[in-house]
Amino acid sequence: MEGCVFTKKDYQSELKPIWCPGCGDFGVLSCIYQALAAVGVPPHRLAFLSGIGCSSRIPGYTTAYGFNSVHGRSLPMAIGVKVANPELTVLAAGGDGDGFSIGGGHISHAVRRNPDITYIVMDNHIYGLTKGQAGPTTVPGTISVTTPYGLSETPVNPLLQVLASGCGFVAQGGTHDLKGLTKMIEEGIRYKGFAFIDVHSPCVTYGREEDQSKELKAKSELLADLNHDPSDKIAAYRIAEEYGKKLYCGVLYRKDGLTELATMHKQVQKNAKAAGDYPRDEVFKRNFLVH
Amino acid sequence: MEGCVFTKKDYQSELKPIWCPGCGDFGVLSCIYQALAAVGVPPHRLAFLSGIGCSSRIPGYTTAYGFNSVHGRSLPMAIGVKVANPELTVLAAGGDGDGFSIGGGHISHAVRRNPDITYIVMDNHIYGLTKGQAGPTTVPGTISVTTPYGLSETPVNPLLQVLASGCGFVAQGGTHDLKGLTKMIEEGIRYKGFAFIDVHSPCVTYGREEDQSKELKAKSELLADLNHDPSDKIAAYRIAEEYGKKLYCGVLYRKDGLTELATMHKQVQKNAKAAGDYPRDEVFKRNFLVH
Amino acid sequence: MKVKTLAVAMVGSGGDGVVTSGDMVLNAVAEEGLYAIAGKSFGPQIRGGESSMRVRVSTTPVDNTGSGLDYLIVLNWRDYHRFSGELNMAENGVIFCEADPKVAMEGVPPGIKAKEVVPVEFQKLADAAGAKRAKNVLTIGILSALANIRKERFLSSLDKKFTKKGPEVLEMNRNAYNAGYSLAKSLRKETWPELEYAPSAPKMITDANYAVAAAAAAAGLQVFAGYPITPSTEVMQWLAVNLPRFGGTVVQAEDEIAAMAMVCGASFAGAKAMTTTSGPGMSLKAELIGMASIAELPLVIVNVQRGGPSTGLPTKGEQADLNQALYSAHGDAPRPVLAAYDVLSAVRLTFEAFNLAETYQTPVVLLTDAFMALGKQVCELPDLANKKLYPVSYRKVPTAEELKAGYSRYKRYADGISPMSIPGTEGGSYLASGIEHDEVGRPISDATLHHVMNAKRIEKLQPIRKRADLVLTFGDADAKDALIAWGGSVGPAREAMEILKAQGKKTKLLVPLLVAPLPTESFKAFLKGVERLGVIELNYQGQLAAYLRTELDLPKATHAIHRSGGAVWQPQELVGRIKETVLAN
Amino acid sequence: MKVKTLAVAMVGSGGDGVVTSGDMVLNAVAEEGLYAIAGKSFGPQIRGGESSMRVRVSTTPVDNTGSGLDYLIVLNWRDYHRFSGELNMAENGVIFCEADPKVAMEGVPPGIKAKEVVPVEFQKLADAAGAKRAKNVLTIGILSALANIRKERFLSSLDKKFTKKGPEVLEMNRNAYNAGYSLAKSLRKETWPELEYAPSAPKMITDANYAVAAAAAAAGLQVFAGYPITPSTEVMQWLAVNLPRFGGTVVQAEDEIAAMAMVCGASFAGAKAMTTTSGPGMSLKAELIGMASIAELPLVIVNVQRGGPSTGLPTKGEQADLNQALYSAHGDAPRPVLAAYDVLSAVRLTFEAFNLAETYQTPVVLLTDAFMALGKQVCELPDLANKKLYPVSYRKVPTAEELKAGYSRYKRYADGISPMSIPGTEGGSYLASGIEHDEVGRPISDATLHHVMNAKRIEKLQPIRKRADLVLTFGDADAKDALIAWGGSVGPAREAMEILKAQGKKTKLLVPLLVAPLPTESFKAFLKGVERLGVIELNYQGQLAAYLRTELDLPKATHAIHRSGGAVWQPQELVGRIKETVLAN
Ligand SMILES: Cc1ncc(C[n+]2csc(CCOP(=O)(O)OP(=O)(O)O)c2C)c(N)n1
Ligand SMILES: Cc1ncc(C[n+]2csc(CCOP(=O)(O)OP(=O)(O)O)c2C)c(N)n1
Ligand code: SF4
Ligand code: SF4
Ligand SMILES: [Mg+2]
Ligand SMILES: [Mg+2]
Repeated sequence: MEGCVFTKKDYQSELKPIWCPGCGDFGVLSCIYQALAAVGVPPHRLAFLSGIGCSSRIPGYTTAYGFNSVHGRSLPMAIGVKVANPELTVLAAGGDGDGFSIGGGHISHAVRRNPDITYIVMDNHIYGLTKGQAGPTTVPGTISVTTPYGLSETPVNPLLQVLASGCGFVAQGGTHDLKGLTKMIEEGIRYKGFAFIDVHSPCVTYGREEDQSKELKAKSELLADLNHDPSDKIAAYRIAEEYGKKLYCGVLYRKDGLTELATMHKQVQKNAKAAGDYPRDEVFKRNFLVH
Repeated sequence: MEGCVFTKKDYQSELKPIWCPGCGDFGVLSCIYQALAAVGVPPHRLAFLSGIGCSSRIPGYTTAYGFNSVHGRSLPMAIGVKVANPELTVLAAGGDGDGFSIGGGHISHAVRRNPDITYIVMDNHIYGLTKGQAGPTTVPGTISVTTPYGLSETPVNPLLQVLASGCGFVAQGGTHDLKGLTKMIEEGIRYKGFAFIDVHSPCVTYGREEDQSKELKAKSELLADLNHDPSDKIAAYRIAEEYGKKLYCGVLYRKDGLTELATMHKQVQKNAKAAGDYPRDEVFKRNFLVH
Repeated sequence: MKVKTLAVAMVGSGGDGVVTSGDMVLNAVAEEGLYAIAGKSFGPQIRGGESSMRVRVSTTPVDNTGSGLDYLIVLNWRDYHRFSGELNMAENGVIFCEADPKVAMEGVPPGIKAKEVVPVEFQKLADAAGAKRAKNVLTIGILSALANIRKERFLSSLDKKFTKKGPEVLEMNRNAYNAGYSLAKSLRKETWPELEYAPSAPKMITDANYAVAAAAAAAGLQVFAGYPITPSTEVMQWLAVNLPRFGGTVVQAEDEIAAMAMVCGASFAGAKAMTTTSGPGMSLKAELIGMASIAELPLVIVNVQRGGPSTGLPTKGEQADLNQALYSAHGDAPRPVLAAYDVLSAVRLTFEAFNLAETYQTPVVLLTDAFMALGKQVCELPDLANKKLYPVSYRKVPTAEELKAGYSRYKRYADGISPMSIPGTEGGSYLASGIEHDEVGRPISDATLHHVMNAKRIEKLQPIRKRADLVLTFGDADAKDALIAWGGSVGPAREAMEILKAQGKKTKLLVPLLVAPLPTESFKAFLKGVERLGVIELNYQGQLAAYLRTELDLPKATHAIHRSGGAVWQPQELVGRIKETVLAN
Repeated sequence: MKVKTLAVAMVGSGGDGVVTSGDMVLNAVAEEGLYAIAGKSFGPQIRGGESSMRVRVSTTPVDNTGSGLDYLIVLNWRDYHRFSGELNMAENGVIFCEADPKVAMEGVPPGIKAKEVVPVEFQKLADAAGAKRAKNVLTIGILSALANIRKERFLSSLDKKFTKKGPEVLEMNRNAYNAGYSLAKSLRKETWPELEYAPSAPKMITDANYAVAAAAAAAGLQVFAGYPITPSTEVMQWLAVNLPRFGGTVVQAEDEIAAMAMVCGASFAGAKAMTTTSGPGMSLKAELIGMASIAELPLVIVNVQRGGPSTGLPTKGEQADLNQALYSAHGDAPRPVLAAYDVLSAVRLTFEAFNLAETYQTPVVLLTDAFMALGKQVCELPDLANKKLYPVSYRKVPTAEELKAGYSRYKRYADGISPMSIPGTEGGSYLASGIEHDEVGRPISDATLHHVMNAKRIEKLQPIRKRADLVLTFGDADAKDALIAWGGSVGPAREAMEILKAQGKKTKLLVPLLVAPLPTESFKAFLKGVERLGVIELNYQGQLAAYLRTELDLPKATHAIHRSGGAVWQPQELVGRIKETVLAN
């Protein structure tokens, strides 16, 4: 199967998405199909982990080994998979609530370990599945079922957060530009290490007018057009600071050559074996028998 | 009692700290006493929340209303207190493990709400209480009981993390300069909003040689001496990027006038009352009786 | 045929307005002073998709959706299938269904169980009445005629609802209603059931989520923190709008752990505090519930139970979180557990939860479920001003003398309740912690002292067992065949008991509103002379039955009557189960 | 007086080398081929501070630290007080204590319970022997003479330990040892106990944490994820060093939830996976334990129980997490629970935990406690090569035919076990989730199907009840007075039974290594003819006793014998409790 050519259809499961008609996540799903096909990942060698949310339903719509786990835990789930089998291509995905609210504590630790995982957040600035509560990236002032007098807390800035964690691949896209998004996801999958992509994926049911595709298109600018140098971290911070105001699409920051988790683990195994190698059955004898 | 003059002794409880002789946390405790005295906080109007760790024992050594809660939850605990009684002066404190590992998910959300709380992390780059495991800020390569072949993960950068969350007061200090630290804590307490202070507080028992006071002193530089402008966020990012390499002491970033949580809540109450005010006993009649 | 209670349902697609129709029916019923209970079901889609609504109307208070439907309106057969399990017909049930196969998507399924199936071209009729887009109002007309709910009531509702949309819209809706009404009147047969009632004072409409939220506000809730989770989110949503009116504050936390920590902090700071969640969030809160136990923090945790384990069945009810309510968290950390079975019990128990929490300085768990949380009830307005029915308690704080004498937060008094000083109080500072501590609050690790402090915390809760008023009993006190049911199983169980009575089988029923600490004396009194017992609940394992055995000697012939959740018990289903078990020889 | 078992202890300050002494004694004992068990206690300080160590030596395997001490060495009376509860003397116990009040900090406390108190100037004696800094070795000399453990053994140990430090250091330590030895020989009386034994093959020394870690490695553990927490951290620490040798991986997670999620992910990916923690971490894992249950993930969770609730008593053992092990997590999510009582049972049960997990595709909880985790045992080396004693199982994966026929992850087979396809397998892709699902893995919300899937998951575990080999029984099979004990209570209970037997009271004892699902048939067989029963455990509420009632009819005269943890049971203490309850009339 290696060397085969895959098409979108190879990644499409028989489950029909139950997203609202027009939901941005349809677009993200299709970009993921395309990106996987472009990279040529055999579906059975793909593990796709998510949390809970509308967006987190996404693994079920693919032919991957999917896991729609619990709210907020897609990243440690994905790391567990990758640790157990570094040969698998591993994707993690979910919503802004899943990723930056309940799951927010896992991001910087995923980054620290740098597993070769691509993490796609479908950032719709709202809790979709639970029907429209303000979320961590909701714009201040928004009136929602939990902020009836207008949201007062300032939003989380996912780009800044992930950049500040030291991530080697940080990108921003949106469903207004599926081609660009596909490329970005493809690049993320190919990137050796932890790749983060924040995708503005509109919630047509609970989202604000300003966050819908049409508006996204209007305010979007391509980083490529701005001659942004993705190796310039301070420039990346500057761009990231604009999150939610401007929509700069593309790779904000990229640094290659960071040690991957699997490499770290292989090195540890090498060191350990060098320090002493013996059969499993002798473990008590070697370690605990007095002599 | 308002208008009274307080001294260090007013904040000192009868519990004798059980930290190892020489532990940096003694210094932090003493700076906190001094800073409280300088601000003139009446001890019974002070709530002091922590998680679990050597450092988290600190509330017990003060005459505050203290709460040594569970691992990683000092911030939401502190927010609960502040929400219930905005009149109290609220401190939160704990270790690097408590704050950036298990509690890491709470920081950006504390910042979003901007409660008037001062959060002091005693960053010793190790898990002290559990006897020397590598923690989130441990330097790569460190050999510890859980990293016998050397730590491979890159550390969390607390300063960057908190800056990236949008915090209006970010400072760094160390126990090598108690005077500077006292001032910083005092400034943090006086700051209206969420103030974060990362304190390099050496663990004399499990810490590296390089993280002890003497070494801290050697590599420390005062931001004041460098003419750093704390209102310049990009400059703050630059300095924060040096965390763990250089030790720039002082306030990295300060922005005043951010809306405090208590103000947000007061506004909501005002809006709600304006939308309709009636006695509690009528709540069912007003809301659910058909008419 | 005149009846006192009657169940109707409607099933259709997103555009069919099924839910709106249900709400209009409920509203009319409440205005007529009747009682009712309603349930809704949806497909997995967030928006659109199939839905069904079910309303049971009654001249007396009603707390369960009953067994079979008297009338069912099927706007669309394809959607019917998803809910067929929930839409079984009464023996004499009549189905009105869309006759036009293009609109109905499919034909009448073969073998459908109903006394009569009446195909009607709803859409064409609506069109004919000049009410193309008011098919749902036409169906309301049908239901109103079938059930015999006064026409005037609906017409005035339509007035209220549509006047502001202009005379044309109003006219269209009135026409649709009338068309449906006339049609049904012309079709209905003598043998079909219709309500016999006299209008009375209007009732309230609410569900257990709003009931809990409003009761909490009334009971003095000051700080609420929560995280959205189906089916509990409406509690937070209602409070977000309303609690600030009373000077309270709602914080949407970043997760359930943070919400629980905020509530702990708020309680420590002196506030009446509450968090609400469902199973997954409840699991996350376990560690801090244990902390609240050892730190003796008064606070209320509401679990709106959904189907489990894990994400399970988020929109359906189950009673499978009892074990968790009783036993989650490590260590010896028992806590009072209350279980509501309908809207009014939820109101009462919310007050009780705060009172127990404040009086005994303990976390209290209140259990409701998705069915009562998402399904509305039409019932009597609770008289909150009556402080005998709805008392409000506050925690004990140290007196000035106690403070002067040197304050010990965990001092042992005979009743185990130590005054709790509130931050801000001079002379009352102390260290709270999750660490075992002495009376002052100092950390300790001594085994003997640990036992003494465990005893303090656990024995202080024992007097709660005496709350005989938190145990309800129904039926013939001297029956030898008895039932115990809790939570959402209570309504169906009570009705099953009545059906059995009508069949000449005498039983009685006990309902523990207070599940822990178990009011053992009340149970013993009830079980005296009982020879056969059925314990009824909606979970796979029979969790209450197992728990009761830990505290009581149950009759030899005790039958655990239980099945997984996802659908409510139907009284007739229970009658069958009771006959097969308790009443079998 | 010649004896077969003997307990010694030492208490002192940080600088006194109490712990090193204990280790040296243990080492010598193990080399002599004797058996032993040791416990340590520390003050709350991380470094320095007071400490005590306690060693019980025996000619036959020993799994509890016994009742009273035969010999106690007090280097410092002030430190003694902190541990006085743990350092009670045997009836004939002898205390050697520092005579110099400056060194001892205080004088001999009045009313101390010992047959004799022998004041000795340890420090001065050491000084005199030219071994100022080897006071602890001097005390070893004393113990060795008192207990009658061969001098040669210690001297050769000193050689091994100090040769590399140069002849002077070695000489100093030999002198210290000899000085202590001679002193004790000269003081000892005929009536004082001394061991009678013949040296035999050396034994191993380990504790339950290392036992679990090493057994897991041997049982095929591939991915370990954990978060440090006392008293479990040593499992992770040992594995961090050793698991990579066998190609496995250890990840230190950011918290216990992440650790649990990693283990779930690893299991999904096909690896044998484990996490270890203590109570607070266990509470945090509840949600994901439920997910592992519904997603049918094979994995092992070890809870090294400490005193609770909440942070509780982090360094002390308790058996108060049983309810949590059985019932945490929302929904119907039962899981096998195993309980070890000593090092060797921990080894065996670690293998069993993996085997049950893999065979039944379920999370499995293994309970140990702080006492066995932090206290060392000298015991027989387990023969891992014997695959009958230590079998290794693997999960069922789909066959090529099954994959070809169209793979359904949750297909229902008669035994409820569906083949689990491993990512990377062509044709075996599926969606795992915490959502209720059909046989294929598709999300569903139908009540009937939910019940069917609950049944699949819960009934598949029932055959485990038949594992009679996971129930141990001791004592007279026909005794009418019986005991049940679990976990850390087993050793003391067994010894209590023996003491009672010596006093002419016939009892028997059942030990459930498998606590859930309960091996009811084995219990019933054991309980046949039993008239009086005592259920022994170390928690405030009597958690096992309550749980047993949910599954069994216990004798009318059943006594729950329990108290909070923090200190182990002493067999004599249990004898007293058993006499007051089970054996009282
Ligand atoms: C532990 C837990 N808490 C809460 C929930 C309820 N819940 C499900 S999805 C969700 C948030 C959805 O928002 P997001 O992650 O942004 O995804 P979206 O639906 O917007 O794609 C919440 C709060 C849950 N399932 N589990
Ligand atoms: C839920 C939970 N997990 C783990 C622990 C164990 N634990 C206690 S303190 C600590 C970390 C201590 O490190 P840090 O927060 O840096 O504080 P320090 O002791 O270094 O001051 C850990 C892992 C715990 N008490 N609770
Ligand atoms: S609710 Fe929003 S996010 Fe969810 S499916 Fe609908 S449009 Fe998409
Ligand atoms: S272990 Fe380290 S952090 Fe803890 S008290 Fe000792 S020196 Fe301080
Ligand atoms: Mg979202
Ligand atoms: Mg630390």
